[in-house]
Amino acid sequence: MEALFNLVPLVVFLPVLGLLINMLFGGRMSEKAIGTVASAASGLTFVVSVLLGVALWAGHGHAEVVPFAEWIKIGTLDIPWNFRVDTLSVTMMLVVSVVGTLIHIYAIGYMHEDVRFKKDEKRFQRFFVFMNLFIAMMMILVSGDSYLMLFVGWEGVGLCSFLLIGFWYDMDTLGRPSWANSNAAKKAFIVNRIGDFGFLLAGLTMFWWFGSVQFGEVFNKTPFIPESIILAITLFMLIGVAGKSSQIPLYVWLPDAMAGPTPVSALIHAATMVTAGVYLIARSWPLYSAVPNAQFIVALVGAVTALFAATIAVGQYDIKKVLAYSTISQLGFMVAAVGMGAFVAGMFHLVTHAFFKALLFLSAGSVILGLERGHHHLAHHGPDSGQHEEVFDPGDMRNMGGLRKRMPVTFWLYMIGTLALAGIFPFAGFWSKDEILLEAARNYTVVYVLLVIAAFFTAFYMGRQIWMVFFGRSRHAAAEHAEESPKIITVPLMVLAGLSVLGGVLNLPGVHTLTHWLEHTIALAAEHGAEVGGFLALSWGGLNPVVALVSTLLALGAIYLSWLLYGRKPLEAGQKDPLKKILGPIFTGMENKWFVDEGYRAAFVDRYADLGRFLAEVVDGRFWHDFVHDKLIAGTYNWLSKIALDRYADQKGIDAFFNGLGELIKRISASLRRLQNGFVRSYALAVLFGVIAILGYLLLK
Amino acid sequence: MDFLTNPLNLVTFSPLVGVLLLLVLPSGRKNLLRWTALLVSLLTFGLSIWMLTQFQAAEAVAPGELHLGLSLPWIQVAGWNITYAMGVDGLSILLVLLTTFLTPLSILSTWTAVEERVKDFMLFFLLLEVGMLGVFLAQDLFLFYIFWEFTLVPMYFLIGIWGGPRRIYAAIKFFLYTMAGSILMLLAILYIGIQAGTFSVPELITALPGLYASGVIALGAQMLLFLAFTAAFAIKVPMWPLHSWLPDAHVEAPTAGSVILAGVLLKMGTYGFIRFNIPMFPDAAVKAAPWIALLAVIGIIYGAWVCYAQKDVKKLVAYSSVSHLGFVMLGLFALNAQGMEGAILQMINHGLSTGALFLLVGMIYEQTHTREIAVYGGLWKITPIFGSIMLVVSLSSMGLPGLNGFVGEFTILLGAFGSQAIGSPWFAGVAAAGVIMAAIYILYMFQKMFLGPEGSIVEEIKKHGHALRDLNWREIVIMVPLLVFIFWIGLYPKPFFDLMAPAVEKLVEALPQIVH
Amino acid sequence: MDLGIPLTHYLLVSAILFTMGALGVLIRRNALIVFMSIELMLNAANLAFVAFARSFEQTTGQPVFTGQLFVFFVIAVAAAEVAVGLALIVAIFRTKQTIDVDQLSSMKG
Amino acid sequence: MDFTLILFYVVAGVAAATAVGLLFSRNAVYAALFLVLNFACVAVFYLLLGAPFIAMAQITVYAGAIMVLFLFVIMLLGAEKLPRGGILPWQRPLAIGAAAILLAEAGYLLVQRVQSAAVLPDPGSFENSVSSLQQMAYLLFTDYLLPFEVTSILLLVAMVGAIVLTRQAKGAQR
Amino acid sequence: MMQFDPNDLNSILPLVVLLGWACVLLLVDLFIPKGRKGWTAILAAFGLAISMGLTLGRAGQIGSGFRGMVVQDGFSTFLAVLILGSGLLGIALAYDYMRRMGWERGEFYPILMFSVSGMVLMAQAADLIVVFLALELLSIPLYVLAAFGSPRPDSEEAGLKYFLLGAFATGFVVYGITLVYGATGATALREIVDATFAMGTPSPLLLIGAALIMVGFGFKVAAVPFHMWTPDVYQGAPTAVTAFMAVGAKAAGFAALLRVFVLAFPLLQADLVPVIWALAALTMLVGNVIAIAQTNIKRMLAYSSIAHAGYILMAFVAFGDSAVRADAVASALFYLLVYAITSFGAWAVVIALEKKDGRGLEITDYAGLGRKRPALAAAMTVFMLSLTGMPPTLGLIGKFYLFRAVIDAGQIWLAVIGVLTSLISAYYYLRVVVTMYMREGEPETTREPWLDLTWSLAALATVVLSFLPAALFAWASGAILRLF
Repeated sequence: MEALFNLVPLVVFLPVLGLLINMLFGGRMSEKAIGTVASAASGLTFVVSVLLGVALWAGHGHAEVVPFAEWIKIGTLDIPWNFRVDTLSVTMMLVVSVVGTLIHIYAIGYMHEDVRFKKDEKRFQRFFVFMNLFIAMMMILVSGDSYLMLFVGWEGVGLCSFLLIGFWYDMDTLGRPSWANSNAAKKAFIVNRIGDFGFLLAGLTMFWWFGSVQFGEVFNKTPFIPESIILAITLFMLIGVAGKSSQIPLYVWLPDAMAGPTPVSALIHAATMVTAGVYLIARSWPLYSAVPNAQFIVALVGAVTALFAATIAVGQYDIKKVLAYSTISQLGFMVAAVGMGAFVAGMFHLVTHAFFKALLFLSAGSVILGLERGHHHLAHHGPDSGQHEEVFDPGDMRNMGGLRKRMPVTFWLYMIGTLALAGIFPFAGFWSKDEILLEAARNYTVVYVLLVIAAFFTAFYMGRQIWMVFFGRSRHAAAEHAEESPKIITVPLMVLAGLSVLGGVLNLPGVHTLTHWLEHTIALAAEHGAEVGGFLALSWGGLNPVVALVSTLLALGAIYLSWLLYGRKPLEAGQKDPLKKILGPIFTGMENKWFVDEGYRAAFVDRYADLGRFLAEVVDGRFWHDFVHDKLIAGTYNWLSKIALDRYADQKGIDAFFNGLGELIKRISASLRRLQNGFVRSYALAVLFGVIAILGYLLLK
Repeated sequence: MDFLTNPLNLVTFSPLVGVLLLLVLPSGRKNLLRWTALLVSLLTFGLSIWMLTQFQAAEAVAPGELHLGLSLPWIQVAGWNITYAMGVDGLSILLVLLTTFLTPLSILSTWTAVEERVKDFMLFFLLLEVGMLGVFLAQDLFLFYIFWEFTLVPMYFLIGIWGGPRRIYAAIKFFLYTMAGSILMLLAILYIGIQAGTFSVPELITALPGLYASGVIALGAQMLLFLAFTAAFAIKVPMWPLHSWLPDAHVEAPTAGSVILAGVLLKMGTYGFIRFNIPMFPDAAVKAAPWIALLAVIGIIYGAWVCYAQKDVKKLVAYSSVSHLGFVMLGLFALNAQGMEGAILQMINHGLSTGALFLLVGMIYEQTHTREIAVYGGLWKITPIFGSIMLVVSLSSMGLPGLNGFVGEFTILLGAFGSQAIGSPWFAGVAAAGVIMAAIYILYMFQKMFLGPEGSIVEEIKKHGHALRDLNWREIVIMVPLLVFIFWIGLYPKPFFDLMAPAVEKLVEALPQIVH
Repeated sequence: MDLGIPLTHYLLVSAILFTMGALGVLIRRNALIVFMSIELMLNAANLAFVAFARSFEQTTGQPVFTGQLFVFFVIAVAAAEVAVGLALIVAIFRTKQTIDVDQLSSMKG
Repeated sequence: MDFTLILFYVVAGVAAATAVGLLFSRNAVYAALFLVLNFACVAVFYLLLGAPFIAMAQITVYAGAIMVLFLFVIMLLGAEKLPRGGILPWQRPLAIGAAAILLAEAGYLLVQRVQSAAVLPDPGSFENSVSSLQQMAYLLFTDYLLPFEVTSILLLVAMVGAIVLTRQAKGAQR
Repeated sequence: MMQFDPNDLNSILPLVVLLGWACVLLLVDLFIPKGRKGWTAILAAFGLAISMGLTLGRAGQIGSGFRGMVVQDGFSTFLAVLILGSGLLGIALAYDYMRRMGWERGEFYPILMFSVSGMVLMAQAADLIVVFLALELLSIPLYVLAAFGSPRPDSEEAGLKYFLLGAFATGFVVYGITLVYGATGATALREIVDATFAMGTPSPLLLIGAALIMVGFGFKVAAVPFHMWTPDVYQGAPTAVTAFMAVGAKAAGFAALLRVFVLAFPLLQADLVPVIWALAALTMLVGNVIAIAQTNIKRMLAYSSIAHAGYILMAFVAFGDSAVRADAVASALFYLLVYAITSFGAWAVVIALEKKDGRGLEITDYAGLGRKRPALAAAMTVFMLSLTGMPPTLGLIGKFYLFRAVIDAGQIWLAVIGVLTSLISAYYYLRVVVTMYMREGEPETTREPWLDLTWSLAALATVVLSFLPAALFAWASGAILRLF
């Protein structure tokens, strides 16, 4: 069993192998073959992960570090590339590989159509190369034994995110030639880099105080390090978390990231990469546990993000945008959880969220494809309607409606996902979200309140989405002709739906499989089962009926409310959102994401560009280059030479030169000019001047 | 005979074989000339690999020392004590290899780019290689200065004859700026020579502490000497605010010139710091460290910021050098093993990445004859290989983990963050923001040229009856070795660190302890 | 004897003549007169030399010939200079029809 | 007042006056004549200084030969007068100023710094014209042989040079 | 009584041969038909070569002659070789050039030889009277040579300007000698130095006298502010003469300055250092700065020549410091040698491009030379680099030696000015290179055997010797000044 641990490098190298095969030979392979290779690479990774899990299970969760290679070694700095196999990392590996594999399979079908709609079939190959690369990077992230290896993966997934958001880099989401997608990709990368900057600072501080960035050594030394340093490190890390897990104030890239193909949104921007921040905090639990102040800040950031993003989600029309803000919101839940020290709850939600959010996204993708097909159909068969000629946005919920009948499978899958997300018993989301709310209720009331409101909004916007997409009448011809997706798309969805339904089993109250599993890594995990006073005393094995009831009721209430607004009287084509009438400007704010992007643009982005231009044109160009160099240095050269020349002879030059310098100087120069114009007598005079100067000096000295 | 069989001499002067051959070859046979130059430069590269094996053998016996050296009396009259001293150690071996590595690639890149006066071009190029190798191998200040100044001449011609529209301005500016620094160094060299009675660097390093201790050279004089050397090297690097010559020179230089300029010539400046300034004036170096770090950090931020506003892609790459070299300087003056080793590695990295960037820019320029970023766009679709290579190189330049740039930058930041000499983590903290800014300008460049809809240049080219083509085999052959090293250093930098580690550690140990 | 002429007097006269000669070079435009002024300068120097020599005769109490010999050489040199100088002036006059030195300013800068 | 002293002052006055005359005479011929007079005055000084040989040389070579040559050239070229008004109006005042400073410096040097109390002996002392001339001739061929020979070469060169220059000019006219 | 001392003749044997040869050549020339004056040149060259051979053959000898009026020492030997060499090169340059320009006259060569002998005499002179006569002996032929381009007005103007100003400067030298005599009662350097040591503190007369002598030689070497004749004369004179003048007259001027001041006036060091300092600094600055503005190559080289005089003057600052002056003198001599080789080469290139009537002398006329005559342009590049002080040329080595002497003498700021002005100089030297290689043009050039030999040898020497300067260093440092 021990020998199985040595398989761990395969989690990285299998996807790498897959991407190499696809990159080098993909050009001559069929789409099916490419997809199969990529999926197989991912699937084998899953198998390896399972084997690792089995090995851990057999070894009673005893963590293992598998040395792999030396990387950077200078003086006291020694950063090897070691793999860490413990319950936490294997959990992540399993999540990544299982969701990843399913999405790979799904993508074979999805991308087959997508590349045809976008008219660039060659990119199919590229997609799977990038996807495998992503799996590899994500695996590096979760399997590394040091903060630096984690950082390598951290940046690597950022790169993949960039590549995949910008997958259709030469167009916008509607396929028109545009900078939009590439802008989104760039934005994602840069914002992530801001986070990375924080991570980097954390790493630097850590090295000089802990003398290492290996997890084991860092955690062992934690008790001996001043609290202020740990606070600094944890807060720097929080910047990184905010970037990667899309928390306030760095969440702005994630909605834009929806520019990527839907499988990408599902895999990277919902299920896996964005949860890396949660993983980081969970991984760093000894550090965070040592500084309660940092914990509170983290929890607060998470909670505020959860609510803030949820409000925005309410005002979105794009099916994926709603899910994107929902993701931000759910990440807020997770971050709040790990911030509070409820590491297991956070991880639990991470896992369930991966299932149901992937499900939602992929279903949304299916919906979009359905509409595309419908639109495509119109273009070829519908001579009656001119509608298809205008720009058609297959992701806009205002173009949908009544899809329940056209796409029944997708509808049911979507429903499962929605219920899981809304936290309805007994779907997976219920269990995990409830655990978080319970922890919040125990620790910070303010966090609890924020999260509960967020949960209410969550149910509401999901309800709104269901009514708008699947119920009522079609608001667009394309929706009328929408077609159900093929098996290759729906089968993985069914698997995910199954997981979304049953995910709660992982950590049922009283059983706490996940808690015990993670306990081997996160020693504090069990402590959070402790009892506290008040109504919370009713808790039974991690379930508090009051908390559960409150959240369930709120969720149901929200869904009912959404039915009132959207389901009872379905939206008509061109009709304004009913909330707009009720909420007025508040809804405008929600619609426009509270103008955060605009604010950032005005406050930072444009200023950065302005300052850059200023530095380049004024400081570097006009000052350093033109003034200091050309004027001061070169100009003095020329000036000196001109003066020297003019003094002796060049009468035209001197005029030209002195024209700008005013009458006085001009007159003086004119007299000087007449005096010293290079005649032999003037030369002699110069000699004499030299003589009297020397004599004068020698005599008077 | 020693002189002729010494590996260092063989490496340094082997390009002269090409010079002689070129002189006798007819100037009309352009391909013959190109092949001659290429083969000779490959010969030099081969010799340098052979030298590397010998170096490693010697290093196994005496780690951290100068190896393969020879020291022959040269001018030993009239009170002069000048030796012809060469030697290689961990500080220089990588730079020597970088030089011999980049030269053939650059020559190969001129195959179609240089059609005019091919013979002269190749002549100057090989002469330049001699000069650069000499700079890295000379162990006598006099000899070093000769090589140092000599490199100016061929580079000046390369820019001035084969450069862009403002080539003369740029060439003269390049020459004068660099010379301005080096003449002050000349005085310092002479002063040291007079005081210590020798110009041999190893001897000076052992002799100078005694002179400092006995007060023959006071601390103030040491500071001045340090500053004089700094003037020469800082201009070459170039450190902010002495960088004004760089964009001009880079923009106007022909591609191969830019590659060598960025790849090797700038490194002569940073190399000078580590070879001369730090070991010869340790007290001054320690005192100056925070100030140099400050300038370095300003350079990092400033360079990156200015990059973002560039409209000319070559200029952008040029300014990125200011930023990158800022990292190198920061690492060097961290004066600890991490910083310095990172800095040396980063010198190599910059040579590879920026060299590759210039090569790539040159390859597209050859087709489009414009460097204006705005006219490009969507190239990745039209030229996928080109775009992909560009992406990798760009990512390397912005320090993505797994590629070479990260290893250097990270170790530099790490060294600088905890440096006793710099004294404050703030420098490294601010410099780390350069990581964000690098992403901003690199992605800006990559996006505007390779992503997005097709740029106007595509139409423009079509109008002239051409089409943009992807890289041809020759160009791919140029890029592949660079990519290999970009990945190699990124994934497994150990061999590179191993080469320099003993020498750097020796250097660090010799520095005075800093007491705050 | 006691009432002889002080050395300083000669030196002053010499200085005056020298200055006048120098001034002549500076203010006269006629090449010939400029030339004459130079001769005046040489003369002034000669005068001072002889005066110095005389003063040494007095201190040493025996004849000192250096003065006269030096002046002799200077006169010979002056003669040589005059030969060449006048030839130059004549040559120039033949080409330019002037001996105004201010007309000789085609080269400058 | 001693006779020689009076003579000195008178001659000195004449010498200065003729020098000024040289400076300001409009006509080159006058200038030459002023210079001749000046040379004569200097010759008198030489006599006063007990240097009769050089006084004679002064008269014959300088005043006699050289100045005649000057006059000859002036006449030959017909260049007695130059038109008034120079191109260099500032030259003159500056030159005069500079000359005044030079003179002041000389005066300061002689009067303030040297402060020589030496009074030169009468012309008669140490003088023995015949033997002195003999001695000088002897010196010329012994101690001063080299300068003497060089002088002869110098005169030869000057002669050749003068011929080259003027003959060439003639050639040009042809 | 009158007895012939063979030692006297021995001490100036090369000079005697030279003078005798020149006198004979004057006569021989009469029988050489017009149009075949090349024979005169060759004969003159023979004379110079023999004299040089004698000088080299007697290189180790030291001694004095003519009652100490001349000396023969390492210093004089070095300079004599240098001067004779420049005479030879001057003939090589003039050989075809004078005919091409229509100025070929047999007398040219004897006159040039006379000037050379004046310079050689200067190098040996140990008595102020001899110094004065040597000065005249070298100058008067130069006046004639400068005007040798008559009836071209430029050349005549050059001749007259040089003559008038030269005579004017001579006036100061004579007065200076007078004052020195007045202060010490002697004209022989040996006696002067004895007298000054006896005096203790130098008298003001001596000081002023020395200063005036310095003015006179400052004029000869073209130190600012006594330099103003230089560009005009260099421009107007036939280029071959200019080349000879630039090197020979400078060498002779420095020979006199160094010998007289080092041997006779060491005690004036403290007083004169600021003066020389200022002269050197001004010379370097003015020379280099004005050179930037030049468009005529001859004027540009003239200002460059002024600037180089300034560099050599830097070494002169240490003339009285017994600890370093030997080195300073050696570095000055070495620099002179470097300058001679380089500058002759550069002037040879100028001659190769010069046309009748002064055409072909603008720097713009050099456009395209790099393409048309690669070797010639390469040689010119070498010279320009050498004048700038860049490797791989002797110029750099010369600066190395010179600046070391200056720093050794403690004049660091002067050295700083020196290097900074050499930076300025790079600008105008580079412009020539820029024009040759980076601008398009169709320059007309001349190929003449001696000319081509001159620039190619000079270029070769400039490069090759820069790698092997040890022998030259040794020679220069062996050129010790001696007092007898």
